[in-house]
Amino acid sequence: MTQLPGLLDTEAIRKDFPALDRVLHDGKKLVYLDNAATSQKPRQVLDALTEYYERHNANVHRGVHVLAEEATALYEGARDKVAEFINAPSRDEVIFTKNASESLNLVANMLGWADEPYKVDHETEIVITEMEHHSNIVPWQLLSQRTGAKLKWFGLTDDGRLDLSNIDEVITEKTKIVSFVLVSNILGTHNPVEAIVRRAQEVGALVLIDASQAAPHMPLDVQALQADFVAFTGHKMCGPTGIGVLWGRQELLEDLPPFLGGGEMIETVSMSSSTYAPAPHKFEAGTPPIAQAVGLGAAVDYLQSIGMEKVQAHEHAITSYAVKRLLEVPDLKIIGPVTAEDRGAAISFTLGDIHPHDVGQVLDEQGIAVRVGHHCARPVCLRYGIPATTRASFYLYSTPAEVDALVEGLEHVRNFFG
Amino acid sequence: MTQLPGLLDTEAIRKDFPALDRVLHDGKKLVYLDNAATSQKPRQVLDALTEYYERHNANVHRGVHVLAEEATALYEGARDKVAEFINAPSRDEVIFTKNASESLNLVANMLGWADEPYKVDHETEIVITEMEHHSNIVPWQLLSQRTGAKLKWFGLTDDGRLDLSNIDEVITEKTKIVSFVLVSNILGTHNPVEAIVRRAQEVGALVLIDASQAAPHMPLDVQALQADFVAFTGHKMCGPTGIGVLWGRQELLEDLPPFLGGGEMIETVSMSSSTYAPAPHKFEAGTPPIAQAVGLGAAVDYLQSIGMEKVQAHEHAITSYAVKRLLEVPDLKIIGPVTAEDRGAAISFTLGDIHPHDVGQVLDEQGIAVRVGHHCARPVCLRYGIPATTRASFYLYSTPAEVDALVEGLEHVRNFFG
Amino acid sequence: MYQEVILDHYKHPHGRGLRDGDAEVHHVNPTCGDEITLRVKYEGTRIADVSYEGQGCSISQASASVLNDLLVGKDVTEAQRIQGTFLELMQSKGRIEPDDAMEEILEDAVAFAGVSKYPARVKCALLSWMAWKDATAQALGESEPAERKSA
Amino acid sequence: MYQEVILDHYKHPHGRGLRDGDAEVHHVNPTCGDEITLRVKYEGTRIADVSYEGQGCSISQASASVLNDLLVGKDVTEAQRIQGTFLELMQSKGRIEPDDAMEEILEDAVAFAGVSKYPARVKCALLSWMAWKDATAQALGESEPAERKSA
Ligand SMILES: Cc1ncc(COP(=O)(O)O)c(C=O)c1O
Ligand SMILES: Cc1ncc(COP(=O)(O)O)c(C=O)c1O
Repeated sequence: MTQLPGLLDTEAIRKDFPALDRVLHDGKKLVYLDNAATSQKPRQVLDALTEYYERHNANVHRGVHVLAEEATALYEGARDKVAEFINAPSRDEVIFTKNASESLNLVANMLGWADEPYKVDHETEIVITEMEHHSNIVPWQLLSQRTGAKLKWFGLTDDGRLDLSNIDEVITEKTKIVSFVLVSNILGTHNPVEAIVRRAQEVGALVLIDASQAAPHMPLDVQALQADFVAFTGHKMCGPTGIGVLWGRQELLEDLPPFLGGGEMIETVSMSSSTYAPAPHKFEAGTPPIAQAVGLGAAVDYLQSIGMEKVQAHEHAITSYAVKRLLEVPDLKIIGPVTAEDRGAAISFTLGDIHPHDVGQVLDEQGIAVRVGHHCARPVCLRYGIPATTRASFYLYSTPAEVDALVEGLEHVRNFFG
Repeated sequence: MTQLPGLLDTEAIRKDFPALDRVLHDGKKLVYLDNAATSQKPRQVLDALTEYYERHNANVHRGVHVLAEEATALYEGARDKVAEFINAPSRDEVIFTKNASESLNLVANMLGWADEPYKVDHETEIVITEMEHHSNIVPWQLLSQRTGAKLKWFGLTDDGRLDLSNIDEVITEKTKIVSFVLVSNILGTHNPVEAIVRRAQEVGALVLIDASQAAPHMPLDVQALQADFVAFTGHKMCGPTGIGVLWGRQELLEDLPPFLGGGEMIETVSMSSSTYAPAPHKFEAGTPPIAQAVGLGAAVDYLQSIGMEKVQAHEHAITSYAVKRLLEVPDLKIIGPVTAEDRGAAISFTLGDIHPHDVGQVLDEQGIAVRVGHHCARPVCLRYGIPATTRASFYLYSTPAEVDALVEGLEHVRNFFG
Repeated sequence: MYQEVILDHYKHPHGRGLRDGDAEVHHVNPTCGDEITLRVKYEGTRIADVSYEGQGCSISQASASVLNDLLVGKDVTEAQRIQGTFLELMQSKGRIEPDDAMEEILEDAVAFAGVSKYPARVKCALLSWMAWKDATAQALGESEPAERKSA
Repeated sequence: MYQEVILDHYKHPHGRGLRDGDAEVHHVNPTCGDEITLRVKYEGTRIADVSYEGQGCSISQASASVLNDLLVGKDVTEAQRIQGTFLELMQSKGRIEPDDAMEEILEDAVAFAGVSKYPARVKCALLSWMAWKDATAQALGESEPAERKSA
């Protein structure tokens, strides 16, 4: 078996993930390389969910009975864990949402309804990039249609990096918000935060970072990023579906208006007017995803017990190996950086004329799960003139043997359609 | 043991709910009477969650690998189950949200951004009632502040019913939307749908029904209700947290604009513009609460295996008995209807001068879980001039013995503070 | 799902290329980027030609080729019957095992039965068929307006 | 959590009723509707009176009564020390077991140690104390503006 420096003890880790034992199509063991879409869940997270529902389930806040107090302590305890995980200055800056998409929409909506100096209107501009996930494009298109603000974006270089050469024309005095992805889910590119944040600060624009593909894979320090908001999603980082996070700077969360209205987010309500609870509750209307927050807390514990530096090193090793091996496959073209430097563990590629659907399907017949399509980042496909890509994406339990299986699978695909 | 007509076999049913075995405070068995806040979950639902995560977990839609296809089939299968549960004319009318609050906010936001004839603006009116949950008040206050529309409401009679005497002045030609609760979570009142819907239809207003406290407890038929939208929440009906439902009439879902933007809700995206998928996907941005939908599907299966008529009959019997027994407690005053007719299984009351916090706490010491406070319906407390209530709420596993335990507990409270 | 017949049509598509026609449509499957441009040529109600260009996966390409084989030369009513049968098969979620009667109607197209088990691929198989239906409605609708409603 | 001492203060509150004062505040706990109107009367920096009216649970009522007992007659610096100690105890989540030194400072108020285990009730116990802090800031802030900042 291939030995690479920096690998985790995947034999031990894989025992924690029941889904990885799945056997498909008469005896083929699952090779799960669709981690950028969603990760598998360790036993520890599933146990936390079951334990919550079996023993502590109650609605949170304001309850004086034991179960309500336990549920509240568990829910708020999960917030503490997430705050620590991202090095938030205050736990009250951590808002639980349903997914990263809601987190991103939440910021767009806050700014749409905000007063000066935050207000986005027809005299202002919004900046994103051409490599955003649709969830960081459509909310801004909607905001721009509804307020008249101008939507601008950074283009891409031929090798899959952000083209920041015209940064001073893209981000201007009119810019109110710059929202960009830290690690691209389609290209794998890890973007340079500092240059963008510096320019945004120069013109007084807010910065929102979509860390959906970063939080699961590397140490994330919201203070070091110097952004104003950071969004990510639970299901890609060993957590349950149905939970996302928005971190925001406290003073902004105080100043900005609420989004969803309802129970939990209020201070006091009368028929004619209401006042709102302080953040984070101000942005958490209704019964929150209680069990899902508890599950995310358990996921964070799990990841931290391994260590995010080690997870990152492991994935870097796997990615280096995968890039090297994939480039050996004839007619295979990587869409995105062709080195493992400043890139995450999602690798998109085309394989000659063979359509990604066919690539994915034939790989599936061998038990290898990859994703095919535009990966909710269609502008990237348009930019590179391709209808779709095949994407293999790795995580802390991925092994060099799985990379080998992928490469072998691709050979089979080539023969099949050759 | 008390024998009442119409009771379910609670001995068998309670075996399905692990949390009901919980023992508190050195040996006191949990008496869970906080079902209007959230219900406990049967083993069948927990098993569906675990099975989903252990075997089928993947992101839904567009995947060509086995897990993605299984996850999609399970997620969309849950939609079929919910559609059947509420007798929806089409499965595509069932939108999954994160909770009822999001469902209600979704409608408010659709109408805020809609074109004519749906558009809510400063020349139009919104109608709610004084017994709404905050989640059906605050979204309309926000919409009214942001559009200039006038917010109006039906008041309450002294015996806890809607005062519809001035219905023709409240709902007028200017009314665009009437949103009201089917069963009140604080008063227990079951509201008369027909009169309101008839008047709304007369003036061409849309009708949104908050069925959060109805869906768990009785047969729900959205066609019979004749409303345009119906909202409810999973966690109160044996389902997981993190999932809610909005049902809406197909033509409305086609005409109305989207709310959250992102992956899954689009048809095609370019940097400058996007088109949207047909409903329900148009309203489901980002990775949906997949496991939670699967869990809700299992909850619906569970409830239907018992039969919603039977659940309703059981709760009616328990509620009749509870009303009768509670009225025997000296100084106890029921806030809401004092009969079991046209009411749900949530009973709010005051106990002399003893503050509900103290009532709840002393009951908790005996293992009895009730909720105290304004139950996210503060205008009702204001209306009846009380700071808060104690609320006992029942479900399909509640027993007459638990009612007896409550009454005994209340005697103890009276002695304690007497 | 990749029957030999399907691979054959994919590798050697029949009737590919755009030729003269009465109507042209362009259909896209937005979820995977499959595209087809398709033209129909009628002589009265008889299908004189179906020509097409497109890009996409083996299923969508092979399906267009099979369509060309099956429909060219047929009367429109007969073609609609074939289209209906193919649609039924594709929407069967793998539950229809084509019998002799169906094989008589669909010929090579029965090879797509296996595709119907894969919801993500059904749209690929139907892309050209939907385009044909649309193009036919345009072509015949213009010369015989009475038929338009049924399209 | 319902110590005998607490129940006593609840049933027989000390110093209840509104009397003459230098400043009045009205505090509400929005989550449970507990309310207090509280007045402070200073003679120099000595607390001459704390009078109050309110409605709420036994904990919030008893806590106001204990506050009256403890603070009336004290100098403001001493009172602030007591308030700080009480706050510390209430925020301890049941982790502080009051020792003799603390009991010396808090007297009857140590009975609230058990309440600190119940997050939903801590606000009740603190309601009157927060009101007092506010009223003091107003009363002394006006006559001695230099002190305002620290309030
Ligand atoms: C009548 C009513 N409407 C709306 C809600 C809000 O539901 P959720 O908290 O799940 O959003 C509730 C429950 O809290 C309710 O009882
Ligand atoms: C970069 C990026 N941003 C946002 C999202 C949206 O996350 P979710 O679908 O959980 O809302 C994803 C994943 O789908 C992503 O990869």
